[in-house]
Amino acid sequence: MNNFLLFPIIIPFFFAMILMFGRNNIAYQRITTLFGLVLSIICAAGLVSKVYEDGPQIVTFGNWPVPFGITMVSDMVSALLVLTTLILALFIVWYGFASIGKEREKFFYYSGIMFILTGVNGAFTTGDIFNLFVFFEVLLMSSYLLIVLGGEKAQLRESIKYILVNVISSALFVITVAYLYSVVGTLNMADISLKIAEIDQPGILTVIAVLFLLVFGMKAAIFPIYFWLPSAYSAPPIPVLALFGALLTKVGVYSITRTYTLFFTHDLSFTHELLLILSILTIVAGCIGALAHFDVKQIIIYNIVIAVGVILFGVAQMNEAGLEGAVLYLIHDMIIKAALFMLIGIVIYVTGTTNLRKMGGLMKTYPALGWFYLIAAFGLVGVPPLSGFIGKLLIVRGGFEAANTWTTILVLASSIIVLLSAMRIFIYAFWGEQGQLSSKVQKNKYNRLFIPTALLVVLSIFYGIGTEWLMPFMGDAAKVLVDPSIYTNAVMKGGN
Amino acid sequence: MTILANILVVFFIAAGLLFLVVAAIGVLRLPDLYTRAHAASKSSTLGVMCILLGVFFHFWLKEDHFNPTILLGVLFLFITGPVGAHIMSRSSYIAGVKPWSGTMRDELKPEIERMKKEQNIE
Amino acid sequence: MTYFLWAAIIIVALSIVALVFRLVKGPNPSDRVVALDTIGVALICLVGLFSMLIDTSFFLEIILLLAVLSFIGTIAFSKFIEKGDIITRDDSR
Amino acid sequence: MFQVLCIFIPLLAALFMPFFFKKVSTIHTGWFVLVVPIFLVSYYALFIPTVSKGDSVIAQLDWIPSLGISFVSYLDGLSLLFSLLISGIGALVVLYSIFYLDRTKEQLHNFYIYLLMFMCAMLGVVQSDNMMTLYLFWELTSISSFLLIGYWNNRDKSRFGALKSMMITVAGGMMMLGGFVLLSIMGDTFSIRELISQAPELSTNDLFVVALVLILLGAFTKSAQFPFYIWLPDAMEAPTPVSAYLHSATMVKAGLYLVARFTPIFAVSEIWIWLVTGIGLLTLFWGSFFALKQRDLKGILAFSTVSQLGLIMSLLGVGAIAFHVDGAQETIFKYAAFAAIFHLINHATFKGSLFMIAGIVDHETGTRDIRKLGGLMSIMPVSFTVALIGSFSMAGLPPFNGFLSKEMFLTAVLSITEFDLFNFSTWGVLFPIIAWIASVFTFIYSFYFVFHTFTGKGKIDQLPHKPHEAPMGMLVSPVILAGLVVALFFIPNMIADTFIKPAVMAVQPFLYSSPDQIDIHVAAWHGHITTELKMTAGIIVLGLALFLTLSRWQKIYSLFPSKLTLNNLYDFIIYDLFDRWAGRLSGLYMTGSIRRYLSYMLGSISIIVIATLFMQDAFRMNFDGASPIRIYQVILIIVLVIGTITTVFAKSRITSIVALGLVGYTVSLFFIMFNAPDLALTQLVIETISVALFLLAFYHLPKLKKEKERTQFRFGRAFVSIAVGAMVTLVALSAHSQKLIPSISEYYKETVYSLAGGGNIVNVILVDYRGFDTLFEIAVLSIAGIAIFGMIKLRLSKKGEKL
Amino acid sequence: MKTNDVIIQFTAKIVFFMIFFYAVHIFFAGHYTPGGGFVGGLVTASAIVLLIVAFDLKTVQTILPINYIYMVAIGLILALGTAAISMFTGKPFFTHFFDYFNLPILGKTSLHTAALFDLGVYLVVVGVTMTIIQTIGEDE
Amino acid sequence: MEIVMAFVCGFLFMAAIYLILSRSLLRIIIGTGLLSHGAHLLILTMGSFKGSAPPVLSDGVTDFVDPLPQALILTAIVISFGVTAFILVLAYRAYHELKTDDMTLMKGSEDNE
Repeated sequence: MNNFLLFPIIIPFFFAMILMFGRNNIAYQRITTLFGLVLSIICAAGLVSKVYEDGPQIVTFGNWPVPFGITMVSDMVSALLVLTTLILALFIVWYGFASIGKEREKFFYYSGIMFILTGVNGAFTTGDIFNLFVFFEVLLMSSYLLIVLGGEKAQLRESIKYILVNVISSALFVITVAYLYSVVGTLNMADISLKIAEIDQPGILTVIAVLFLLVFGMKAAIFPIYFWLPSAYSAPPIPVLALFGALLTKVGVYSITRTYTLFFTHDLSFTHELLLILSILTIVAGCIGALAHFDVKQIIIYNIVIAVGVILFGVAQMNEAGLEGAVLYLIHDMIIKAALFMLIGIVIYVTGTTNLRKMGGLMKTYPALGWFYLIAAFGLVGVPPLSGFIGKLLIVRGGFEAANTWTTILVLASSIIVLLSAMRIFIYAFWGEQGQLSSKVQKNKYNRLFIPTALLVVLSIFYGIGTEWLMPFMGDAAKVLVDPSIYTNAVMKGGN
Repeated sequence: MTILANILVVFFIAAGLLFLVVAAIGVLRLPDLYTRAHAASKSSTLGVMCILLGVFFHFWLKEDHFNPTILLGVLFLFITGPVGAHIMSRSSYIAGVKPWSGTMRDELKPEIERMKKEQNIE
Repeated sequence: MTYFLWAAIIIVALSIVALVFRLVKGPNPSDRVVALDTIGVALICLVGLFSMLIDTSFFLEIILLLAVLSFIGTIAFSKFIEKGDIITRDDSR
Repeated sequence: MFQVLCIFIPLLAALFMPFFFKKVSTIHTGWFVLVVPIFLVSYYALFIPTVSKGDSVIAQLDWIPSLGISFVSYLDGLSLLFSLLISGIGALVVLYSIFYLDRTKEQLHNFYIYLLMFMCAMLGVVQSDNMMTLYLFWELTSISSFLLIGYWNNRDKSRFGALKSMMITVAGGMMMLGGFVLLSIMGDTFSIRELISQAPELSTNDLFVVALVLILLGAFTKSAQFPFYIWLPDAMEAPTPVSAYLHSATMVKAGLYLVARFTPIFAVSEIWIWLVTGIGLLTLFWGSFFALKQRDLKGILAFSTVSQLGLIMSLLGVGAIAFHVDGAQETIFKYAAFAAIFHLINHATFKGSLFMIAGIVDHETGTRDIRKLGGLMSIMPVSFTVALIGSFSMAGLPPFNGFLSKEMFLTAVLSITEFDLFNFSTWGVLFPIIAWIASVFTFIYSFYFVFHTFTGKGKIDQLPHKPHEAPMGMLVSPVILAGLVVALFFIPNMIADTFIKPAVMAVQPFLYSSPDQIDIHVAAWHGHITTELKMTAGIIVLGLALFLTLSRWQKIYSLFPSKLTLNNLYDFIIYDLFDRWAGRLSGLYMTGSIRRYLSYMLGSISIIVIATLFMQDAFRMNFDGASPIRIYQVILIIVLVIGTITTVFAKSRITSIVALGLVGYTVSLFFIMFNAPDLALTQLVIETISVALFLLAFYHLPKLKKEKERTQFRFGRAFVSIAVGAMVTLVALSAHSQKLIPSISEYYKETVYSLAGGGNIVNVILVDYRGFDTLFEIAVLSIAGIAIFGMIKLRLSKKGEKL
Repeated sequence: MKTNDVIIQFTAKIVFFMIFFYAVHIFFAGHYTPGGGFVGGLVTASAIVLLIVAFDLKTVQTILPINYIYMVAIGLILALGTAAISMFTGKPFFTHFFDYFNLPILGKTSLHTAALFDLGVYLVVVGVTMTIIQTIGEDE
Repeated sequence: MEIVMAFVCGFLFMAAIYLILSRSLLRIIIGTGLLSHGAHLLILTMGSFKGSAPPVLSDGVTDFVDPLPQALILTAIVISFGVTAFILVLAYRAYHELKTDDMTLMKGSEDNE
């Protein structure tokens, strides 16, 4: 029995509890948070190497036989995502030291972050569909905490919308689980996979598959149900936004990936075709939004939507290249979105506005910021050798291999829109005549914001250049997704 | 024994039902809040106590299962039912719910006015 | 006996319907609260009778609970009606 | 290994530029930079003996071996030629820039970083055998050119031009990537050499044509072919050394390189030949024609570059015909490829020098507007001579190298008509005609450029600066290039043997096994009067006539509608369609109103699900095994429905909350009915506490108002809610009717006492079997608790902040 | 307007204890009959709410001086700790232990780590509910 | 009964969504309350009502109803309680800060252009 895979979930959970004490002692809060994060990162890294050596790690709680207890499964996909999540959280927390403000730190900001990490990591790791719901709720509830913390007007206004949407999606999630339980009579994901294979996915399961797609799609912000995202994400402070932008939609994407590769693989011509169409429409919708705005936050936020579309496009191909690309791109996007949000956070800090038309000439005053932004932007677009390239390449390859020629070309074309939107920020904010500058900039605070951001960008560069070292891991991840039997066998034999 | 027990149970339940129905009719038909609250509190408390006793005896005598929670429940209802109705009526009066036009005597009114005067509230 | 219980349940249920009518009709909130309180009482009866009907004692816990909650509800509502707020921070002021 | 690293030497050197600029402020940073291209030229020169024999040198550095992606330095004739051009012209341009850019006024380190980055990128493009790294460098050229064009980013036009060039070239690059991926899937390799070796099999693939078109898109955008040329004139905002380097000699040639490189793979396709030749000729004509409309010296050169690129492109297209013919005809088409490479070299020399002259004129007079210039000949004699040489070469006059390649070009287009495949014998007649007309215009604009600047009546005193001859250092580079222009005319065959023939081998590898087999002899005079010579004579006569009457007919350019140009199309797409219309479009539905969003979302969810339900034929309604309906249940349902309706239509807060409480209690009664005591307990308590919370919050909430709705939205709202209700019901019915596999819960019933030591199965599931759920469910509660605490206690909202 | 609340306050005092003991009963009954940590916690909380309604926040705080947020944290730690005990013995997370003992007065009783977990749940539920109600109540 | 319950759940969802789409915050919150009721009943329905005794061991009873959905509902109930409490407080905080409870006035689109 192997409890090790639990540590990246339980350690943040435990620290979240610890942090509920002594909320007025900021030094204690910060140090404890950092300590907890570092500890979890070490465990997560250990987990990745263990999964790499021994295959998927399984633990079924309470020593119950498999479909009856709750099983946690850490395969390569989830282990990698867990590690990425924790690393990003470390950077964002670090960044937040300088920007989140003492008031928020005193009101359970760090607890909220630790809880959200618990939720996200749990959702990545769990092998039980109802438990997935519970973890979703954990991360949603903590996201409510974080989005509303501070009680500024815009925050309150947008949180209502955000919460409303998520309440509805949670209700839909629960009833979808109920439908699934009604038909296959089990909740363990591996067991569900086997049972669906046994009855060869009749029509009703396809309907449930579509429901799952839409439920998770609501979180992931796919096409007809992404509307809530841009306004909701515009409200919270930058570190929280970075956390959300990097993690939350990705949990939805992960869940779609998981269910669509593990459960519903017997009627590809319907389910995955639908996924393909929706992903393309998502890209288009994201592109329209990214072009429509001259607000730095909104541009990056819409880029989340585009990226979600691209990843799901890769998933919809259901071949090894596409899935491997999807995993690579997923992790890339988590890193780069966090970095971009942190960067524009600094831009907003030094200019005091989010409106691009008021900015200009930052390249002269803050050249390093400009360079790092440029690198991150090209990474976002997928310019080699930066981080987005290999993922996009594999996704495109998967698309062509699956004979979706025209849609694949569309995906490629979307990169140009991404480029235009990212370059628009660069040209307006960094080039040109000197624009608005905030009078309150302190050099010290700027540096404290800039260092973690720069390091994260550097990390993304390494992610791109050092892809070769990652490929074995990514290959493992893709294999699990391509062949559900690896997952189900590991779970069913107990995974010792 | 069983028959005797049954008769006891049926008796209690029937009585309780009667009170309950009366209470329900009262709440439905009586003209104002205070009269309705009266029906609701007195009659229904009695009704529910009877029925619970019936249930208690049923389980005790027939199933041989002495259940103290029911007795506790009876006691609880006995304490709280009237108190609840009282509080409710008083609050409503203070909040300004007018009694039925056919009300004969309103003893609370001068008292309230006296208190208002004491605390200088208009 | 079963038929008797059936009849009893239906009578209680019907009186609940009557009370619900009052609850919906009003005319003012206090009436509704009184109706709700009485519904609570009727529910207690219903639960008791129902446990007899299906011969299980597991629902009897609910009886006391209902009584408790109905009382708390009534108190809370009355305080709300009286003061517009059910919790006062400091009465001595 | 070192060979691969050489590609990166400029990039490495770039890292030190800020240091040189900041610390060594007395010496112009350019001198340090100059070392790099000079080193590279000498390094690549070492390969000449090997490569001119027809051999190739390859070195490899793995990047992502598991995907077959590696940095490769593959030096065959074509690559080496380009590498030498890049480093050679690079050296001259750096030298020129040292005098052109002022050390004290400019951000030199930035400039040289971009320039070195570009040099690295270009070397990478032409040496990469691996398509992915080729793409990598390809994008790097776009990026560095973006940075170079935007070097003076305070100017609006610089930013505009930078963005335009990047958008167009990167878009092409993306498409090219698509083509590469398609090719790699067909041939299962990223290596171009390996693809070439399996070229015949590739052509049978269905997607072969798609790959072809995608790759051509990349090449055409980069090489500024019609209709993508529009970025090149706007790129003239870059400092002139940049234009001389990027926009005449190197970057725009990357597209030509790509076409040449992929010719062996795609030449089998008719579409390839038609597209490359046709677009090339069209560009040739279009560029030369519109060059005369320009008033800006660099604008003229930009259009002339466009047109010359078209010329080379069409030559490459004609050269591809060689794969389809054999015997006697073959030699004619071989000429085409040869001429393409030859003209490519020539163009680099004369166009580089012309750009530098334009820069000198700009630098010394302060303007590039040809209408303000004139009569500079006497003041700037050296510049004038260089310009004259360059222009005459461009116009195709002897004794300059342009004459030779132009003759060969004419030979090539003439030969097309003899080719009787792919309809060339009928439509091919157009080709020489277009080529000839275009050559006439080329002649005119060459003269226009040189004579309108240097001769005639100058308004010299009206110029921004008082003009004088450029400093010596600045003249060195153009003079060297002009010297080459002349030299190449006299020693063409030496150049051909060393450089051109090996390069032609790379373009047409199936035809030869060694460069010696290419029996082409370049000569200015073939001993008799050929058709080509007659055509040249015609060009000169007509060209001179038209040039002398230029001022009379130049007005016809104003007849062309200014609205319908490609530039306007680009502006329309980028600024109208993308900026404004996208904003308006998204403004239509992204209104910020959550009700609207929710209606869209829920409406589409229910429609998609219900549609799936019926498309998959999944709807069943099966009454078997349903438990019976009891009267008290019906009564409860009635109560529930009444309560629900009351909540919907309640007019006061209390009523709605009481009604909600009623629904909650009814639900708990349902739980009792359905044998769930634990649920009933929990639901009861929770409902009560929720009601208490509602009452608490009411103190702070306003009274309910009657809702005024627009009828339209009211219907939409009703529709959405009915659709959602219907979806839930329909799916529930069909899911219930298709319980395919029995539940796992029997296990719990059997083991609850023996293994878990409990009696209440639900509770045991909660704390034991599925205790993990419970652990996190209380976590959710805790978070809610602290969130509410924080929300109420912490208020950062500033007074007077707008809603 | 200030009114005297003698009746309600007197009743509340008595009823509070009834409810509280009832809650404890429900809590312990949970493993074998309906009930458990949740319901127990919620009933306890509602008993405290009753007190608050009948009296006022300040009075109740002097009677029950508890920091409810700490209570939540302790409850969580208790629950997690109980679940984690088994990790130290090499069993999977959340493995519970129980045995039957013959205790002097109570007779045959089962002692169960699950009850400890449930106690955590109980504390969290009480803590959270009271945190919410208290903070809302304190709000201006 | 399951068939009827399916319709009841559908009805609850319909009413809930109708309320959620209204302008007033309070109605929206009540809508979310109805929504969770509907979801919980639906889980119970989908678990089927087979079996005649509550899932609590007692002598001689073997015909229990399916306990698993009940456990799931219990979890869901508690979670939705937390969410309801949160959203309620959020609503009144928002009302205090924004001085309106009308969703149509909470667009805020002018901030983000």
